[in-house]
Amino acid sequence: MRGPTRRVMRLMTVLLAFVLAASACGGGDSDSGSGTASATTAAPATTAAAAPAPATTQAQTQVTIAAVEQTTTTQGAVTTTQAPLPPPVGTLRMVEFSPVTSFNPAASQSAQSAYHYPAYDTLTRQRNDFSLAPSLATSWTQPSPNVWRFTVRDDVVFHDGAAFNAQVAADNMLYHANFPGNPNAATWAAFLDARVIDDTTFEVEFSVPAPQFPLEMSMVMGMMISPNALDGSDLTRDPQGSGPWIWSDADSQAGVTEVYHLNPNYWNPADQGVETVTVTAVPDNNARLNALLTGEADIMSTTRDAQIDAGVEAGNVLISVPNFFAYLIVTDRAGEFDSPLADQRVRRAILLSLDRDAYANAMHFGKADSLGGIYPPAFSQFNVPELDTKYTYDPEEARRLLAEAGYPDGVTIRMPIMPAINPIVEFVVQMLGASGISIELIQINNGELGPGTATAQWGISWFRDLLVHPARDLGKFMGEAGRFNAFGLDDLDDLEATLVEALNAPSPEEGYELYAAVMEGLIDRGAVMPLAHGGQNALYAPYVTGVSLGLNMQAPMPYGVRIDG
Amino acid sequence: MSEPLLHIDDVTIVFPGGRGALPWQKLPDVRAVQHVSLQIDAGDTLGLVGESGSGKTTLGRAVLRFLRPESGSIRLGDFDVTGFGRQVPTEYRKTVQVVFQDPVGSLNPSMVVGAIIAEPLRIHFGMDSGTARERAGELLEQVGLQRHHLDRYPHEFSGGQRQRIAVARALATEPDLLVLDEPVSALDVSTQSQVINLLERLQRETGAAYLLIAHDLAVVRHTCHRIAVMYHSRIVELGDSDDICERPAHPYTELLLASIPDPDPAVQHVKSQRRRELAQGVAGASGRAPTDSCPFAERCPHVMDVCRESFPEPVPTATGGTVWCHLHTSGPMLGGQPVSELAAGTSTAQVSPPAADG
Amino acid sequence: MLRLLVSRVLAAIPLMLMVATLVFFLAQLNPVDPAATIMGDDADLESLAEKRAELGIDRPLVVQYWDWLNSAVVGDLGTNWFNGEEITTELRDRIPVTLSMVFGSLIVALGIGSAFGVLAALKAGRWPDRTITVASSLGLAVPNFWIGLVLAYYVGVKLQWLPAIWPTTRPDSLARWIEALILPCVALGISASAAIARQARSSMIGVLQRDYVRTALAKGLPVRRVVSRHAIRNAAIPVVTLAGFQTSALIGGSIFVEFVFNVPGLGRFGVDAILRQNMPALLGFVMVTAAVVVVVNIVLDLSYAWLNPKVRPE
Amino acid sequence: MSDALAGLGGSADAGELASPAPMPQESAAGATRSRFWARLRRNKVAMAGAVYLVLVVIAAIFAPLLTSHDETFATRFQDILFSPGEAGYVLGTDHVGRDILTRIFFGARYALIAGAEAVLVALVIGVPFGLAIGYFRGWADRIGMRFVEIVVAVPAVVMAMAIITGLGTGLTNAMLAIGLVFSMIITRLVRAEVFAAREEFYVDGARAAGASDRRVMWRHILPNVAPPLIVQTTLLFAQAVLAEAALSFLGIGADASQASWGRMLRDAELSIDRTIWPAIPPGIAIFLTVVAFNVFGDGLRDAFAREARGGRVGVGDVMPKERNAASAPPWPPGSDDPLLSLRGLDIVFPKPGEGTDMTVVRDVNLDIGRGEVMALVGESGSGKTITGLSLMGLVPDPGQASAESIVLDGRELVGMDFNDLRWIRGREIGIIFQEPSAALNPAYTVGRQVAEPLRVHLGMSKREARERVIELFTEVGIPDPHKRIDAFPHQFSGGMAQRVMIAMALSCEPKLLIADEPTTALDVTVQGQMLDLVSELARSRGVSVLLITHDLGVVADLADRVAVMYAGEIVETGRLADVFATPRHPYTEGLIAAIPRNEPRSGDLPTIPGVVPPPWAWPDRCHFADRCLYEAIECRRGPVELRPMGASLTRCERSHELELRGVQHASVVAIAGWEQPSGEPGSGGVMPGLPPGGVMPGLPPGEGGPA
Repeated sequence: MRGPTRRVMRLMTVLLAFVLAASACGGGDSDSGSGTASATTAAPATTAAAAPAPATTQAQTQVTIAAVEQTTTTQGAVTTTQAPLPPPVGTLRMVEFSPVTSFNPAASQSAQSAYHYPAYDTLTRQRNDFSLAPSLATSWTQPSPNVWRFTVRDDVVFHDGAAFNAQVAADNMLYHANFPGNPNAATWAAFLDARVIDDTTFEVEFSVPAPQFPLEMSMVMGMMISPNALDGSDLTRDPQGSGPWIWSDADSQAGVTEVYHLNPNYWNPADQGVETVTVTAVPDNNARLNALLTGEADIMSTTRDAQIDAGVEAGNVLISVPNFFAYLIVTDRAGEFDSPLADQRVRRAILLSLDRDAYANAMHFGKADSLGGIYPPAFSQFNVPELDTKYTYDPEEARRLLAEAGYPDGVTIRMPIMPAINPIVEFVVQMLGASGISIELIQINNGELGPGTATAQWGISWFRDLLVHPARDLGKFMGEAGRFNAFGLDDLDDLEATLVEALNAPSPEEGYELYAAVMEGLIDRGAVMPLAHGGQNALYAPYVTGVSLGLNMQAPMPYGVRIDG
Repeated sequence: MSEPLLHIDDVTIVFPGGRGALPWQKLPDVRAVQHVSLQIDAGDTLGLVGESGSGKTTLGRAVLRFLRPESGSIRLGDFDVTGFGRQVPTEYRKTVQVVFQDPVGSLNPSMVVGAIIAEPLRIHFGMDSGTARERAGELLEQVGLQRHHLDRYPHEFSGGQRQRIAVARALATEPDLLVLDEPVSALDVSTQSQVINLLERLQRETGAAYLLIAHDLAVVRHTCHRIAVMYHSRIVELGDSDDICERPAHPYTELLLASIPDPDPAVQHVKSQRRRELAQGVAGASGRAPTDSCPFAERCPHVMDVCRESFPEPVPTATGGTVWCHLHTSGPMLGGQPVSELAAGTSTAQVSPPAADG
Repeated sequence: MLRLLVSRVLAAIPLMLMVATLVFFLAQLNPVDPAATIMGDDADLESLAEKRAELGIDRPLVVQYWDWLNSAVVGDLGTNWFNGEEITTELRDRIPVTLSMVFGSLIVALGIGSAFGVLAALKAGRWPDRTITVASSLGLAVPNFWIGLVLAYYVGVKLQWLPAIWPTTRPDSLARWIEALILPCVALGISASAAIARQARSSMIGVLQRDYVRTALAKGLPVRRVVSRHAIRNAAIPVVTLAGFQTSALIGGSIFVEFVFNVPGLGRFGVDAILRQNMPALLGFVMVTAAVVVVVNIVLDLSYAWLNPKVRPE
Repeated sequence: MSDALAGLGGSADAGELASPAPMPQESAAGATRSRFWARLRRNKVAMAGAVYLVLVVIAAIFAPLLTSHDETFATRFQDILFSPGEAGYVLGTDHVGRDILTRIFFGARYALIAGAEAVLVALVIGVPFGLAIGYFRGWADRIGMRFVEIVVAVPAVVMAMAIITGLGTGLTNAMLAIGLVFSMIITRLVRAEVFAAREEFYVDGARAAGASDRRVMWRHILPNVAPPLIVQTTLLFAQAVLAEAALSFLGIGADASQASWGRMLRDAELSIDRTIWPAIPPGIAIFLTVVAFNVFGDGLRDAFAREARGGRVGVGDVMPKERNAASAPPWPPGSDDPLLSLRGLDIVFPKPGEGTDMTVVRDVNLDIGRGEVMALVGESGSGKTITGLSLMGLVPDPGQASAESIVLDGRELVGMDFNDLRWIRGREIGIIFQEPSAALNPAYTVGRQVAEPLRVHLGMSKREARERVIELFTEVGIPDPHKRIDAFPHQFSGGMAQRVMIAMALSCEPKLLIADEPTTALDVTVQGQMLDLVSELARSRGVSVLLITHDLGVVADLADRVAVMYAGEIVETGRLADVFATPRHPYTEGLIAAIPRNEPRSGDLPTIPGVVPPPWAWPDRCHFADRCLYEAIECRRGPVELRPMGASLTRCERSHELELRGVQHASVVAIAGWEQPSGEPGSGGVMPGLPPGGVMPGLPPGEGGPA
């Protein structure tokens, strides 16, 4: 969906470059070293894993998904006993990549959450270190592997005046889970029921363990909608939450700018650093950066890897989190579509033909990591260091494997390409071509990659995922329910069993071993071939404080952000 | 009397008025030609004279079947011209040809002369290109040009030469009737007579009848056997050319004659006197032709009430022609005599023979 | 005159509907599934089907079209599939932006273009003419967004003289609105001005050869007056015609410029709609563009009448 | 060929001078084409464009031979982004290590293919469509244009995108879409041209010749629509290249296997922050190609256009010329104190197609007495109109006039610059042109136009001027002047418009009135009124008149004295009565005889054989000799001087021995009621010495004339 827009933006960018060169007065802004201009520059998240992060920086260098089993109960409300709060001042202007498609959290991809955060409260909230903090839920426990129990606040009132309680929360769970066409269906795939225990307590039950659930409750899936709106009201253009700011229909313009004004009855005034929040869609990358550079915006989300240096040099601050995982997925391991793919040696040859360093270099300007595992080091819980280096680029070996598999002259395999991922796929084609694997491209439209992969329109494709938890991230490749087990294969069933076992593992250590085995299996058998782990970057003006960016969020959260220095 | 070659009977030609500024607004129709009847005998030349806008060219185009009369009939030999459908029979195209006024615009600038002349030959006689070229060369020579001119483009010729080419093209089909629409009016004086002489010679050679449309009565007189004078959609006088030019029966004809400038200063002096007496009102046929009055009434020095009430019936003149004028049917009752007799009676201006110069 | 206007406007409605019809069926050829686009790559197939049903695109085309038409004739253009806003509301917000940008750039184009075109004609064959002719050839070869990028970067970001981007909060004053419009209008207008300059030059050359210019000179008028009074007004007629064609081109070009300056106008809206097969938005967009083209043509007719008394209704 | 004189504007005199006339030598058809190419070749900018395009074509054809690298595959994708020259890559490599130079060469291929596809589609659809609706008009046109309107009501980019999304992406589909959009432009262009062509007589001629509709369309109309079509096609090619780049960039054009320039730009964007270099070669290639097509198209347009040159407010003053006492001809005083005295006027124009000059007016002397009507008579191409214009300093560019002197009422005009002359024009000298309706500005009311000189020259207020205009209108016989003053020129008939012109010319009470063919465009019955008006007003105000005409009848009506011009020279001048009664030059005799008069005739009409030769074919001796019936050996010796003969001056070597015939008073006066003058009737206009038949075919000079 963003493909065409992105094409236009890229056109702009290249032409800009062309014009810059032509006008021959570029000078100082082209290629000074990174990170030297600003004292507050953050190291890129993915490479900073090895280095200790400066305490003062906003950029997160250490990811600990501790909340999964921490079941924090000890931490009270975020409201603390500090000095009296300064009153909210001014307007926080954020520029976003794309406009909001729906204000209904149940109908929204988490990529759009920037538009939802001001108006909605989530059950949990991510801290700067990605650990979970209470929000509407004050605590959560896991009475059994398949059940999560939440205790919720009793002092929260929705914008429409309705009160929040456990019943409302449980109804919200049902609403989200049963919402037709919910793009976050993966979260709710194993959902069974939500039960109210008492006024402030409710339980959610799943058919399989859902360790990532509290984390997901910090995203759009965890946004609480007013009980008055759960009866099927159309929330597409009418957010009904309890958040720190109230959306203003009058001041907003669909597709352009959404405006939120201070919620005077908010339960946690500490979150309200500004009087007004605006989120403006600026699809063009350069324009978005220009907005920040010319003071039209305070926070720029979705900063391209390439723009980081320019933004930071101009005195802005970078915040970056690990965000996505790019890989090749081979669904046709039985060779139904492309017969060579049935041979594991061919799949291995493909894996060995992927030069991840070149890929990160060309596609991400070195600002992505090229390690070979599924979870980057930032996800310390799931990172498997051995996998990171197990299969390195080796075209000779790839050729040898091909010859061994009976393809001494190389193979031809069909792979989809759509406008939004054109250059990436092309680069993959170049890499594979060097080992004698030629690719016949299937031209598809933007938006068809996911459905096409799920319906076995091709046997191998490039893909990109947001990483949350192995339960969610790996499950789709295998088993009958696996969405991307498009050809209905059973060769990974043993891994699926291991994954379930891992979820039920008595100790984290045992779980880790099991997860590692699943990942190793996926890579060894040529089902998943890692390419890169990239980060989500945002820039903000130096006078802005309190900015934080969570996992799987494209935009920083507005809570506690102040613009008065 | 043998059957005439061209038979125009009570023809009225109307141009639809087109759309007004508002979609539902329709402008009134323009009546370009009203109730015109004419005949041309084979090998004869009829001159159709009138000022611009009088409808003479429109009538010529109707004969060529470029447009279709509202009413009336045109017959040419065996052809019922007004009865043709959308497609005009090729055979008719062969029978009637045309030479236009504009020597610049009437020849296709992108075709060489040879191709222009050969086109009708190939269409009507199915000649192959060699034969057609041979015949085109003959035709060129016939009109006083040379064979090597076949490969030139029209713009390389002078106006008079281009009219010769146009004539050659027209004669290629060996037509029975040639419509000459102001064939010399765009030419220089010295060239005009060349073309006229040529046309006359060719008529003697081919026996084609001419319908000569012109505004210059003097030219027409010298070329035609008979003359029809048109004024604002109507024929007002018809007769043998010398008779019309010497004893005009219609006031407009007389005005036309008086308006022909004469290079003899003495003659011209007299003529301009006469012209001043005759000229009345605002010159120029403008506005829409009236349907039920004499269109010349506005300018006529002898206008009577009846002239504004009806268009007159035809009256035979003393010289054997026909005139459409109320002066001959009511009022002074000229009864077919020249209108100048009336002028002589009413005007104090005594026309005296011009004094010899010097 | 008023009746003329009313009738022209009424005559435009069938045209707009026909444009919408054409585009509706043309856009059906687009294989993109809007549901998939809305839901993203993670959505499962059932969700997609549900979404399709919700959007009503599982129904036969003719039914979809008929429904749309029925609502459209009463002024309801439906709801944007991608953000739930009423199309009419979105158009209402965006039309003024695009119109002011298109007309602003028309003014730029006509101003610069006519001035240089007239100058070139007056100096025909000499160096100013040659310079202007070549420059206009270059101008036609440079897409408007190149100019937009340069302006945004140098004038907007580097020099900070004018906004490099449309205000992220709604422009609250006319001054801010105009300020924000300047760079987009210049970017959009410059390439149009090249076309205008060429037309102005050739029609000016034509007019200068007309008899009435010679008459004006013969009257003893100064050249300046001959040019400004007698030549320019008549030379303006084909220029105005071209400006009419340019309007449609400018709306097209505004798409790119809107991206560069993040202008919340119709162009972006339209391209987005067409690429994502956002049918209600697309149809609304083409209706509006058709209407703008029609309005421009009416304005043109009025200016013809002013420039050329011959076409004035009596 | 007429471009050099195009500035002369609408005057028939000048137009004729410029237009037809036989070519001097050999294959004229070839000459036309070679003139087209010559014009094109002279256009340096266009030729530069053409040369560049040829290079592009060569690059496209020989792309595989020009480079050893592969179009789509990188040699080493790990070591990407080589700088130009590095590692043997002349233009460096792109983000996946592909050789940029190779891709530029191959890109030329795609640019040309894409352009050709789009333009071809546009032509294949647009030309027949435009021809059909333009030719058949009526319903076909209304429906067709409605469809075009519908399509163009949507911006082209959007329409193209809609079509592409429907057809699917890819270069061919994208170009098909662009071609469809372009076809609307072609349709409109062809239709308009066909509309214009349909009005041409040659189309009627072809129909009369029996050509079928199809033949008329394809054979007659299309070739004449071709020049604008070719120009438009070239420009559309440029647009197509640009569109290809844009669409490929948007990812809906060329696909991954095609190294088009647009795609290269798109690829370059990926590495833009590391190096902008990969964007530059394709950017420049696109830019240059588009510019090349544009300038070449402009060049074609200029070369096709006959009126390519001129166009500035191009009028020249008369430059001073050395007085050549020796060659100054004797001059009988028209009066002792002439109002205007012109000596030694030469006017030179560049010869069409060549750099050399040709003289169109040579050594003209004129005296115009006070209150006198002087007629300047001659056929098309004689130079009479331009002589008149030179008196006001209005010689159209690129003509150059020079004279020894032009004295108007004691004031020397030669050497005055444009602005000094401005006070003469309109104030001292008024002028009436041939086509009154063309000479009036259609955009302003007649009152405003007539008032203009009053306000400029006499400084009248708006109100005063208006009142004066009403007076003037009354004087020139415009009925209802109070109302008509606010009317526009198109609301006037030709005669009325000429009255307006007369009012304008006389508004500032000039001393001299130049009447340039004042009646030619008018109906016969109106001509007389106009002549009366001019002479009446001139005499009542004591204004001198220079009457420029080809019509001896008009001269006879008005003039006191007459000068006959032929081929740029005055061949005879004298008092009207003398010249007409006893012409001293064979050309004068021929002209008089050739005038059709209302007299009975016998035999062929008298003619002057041949045609007026074009200026570049004027010989260095008697200009008329080739057409002259009395031509003798002495006529070929050299230039002939204007010399006295009888009461006139004549430029004829044999005038002393010739008995030339003038106007025959003895002829019958044809208006009944006039007394028959004495004399031999019917001796009419047969010119003595004419061979029977009277016609000599008009031969192009150089063929008919002596070598």
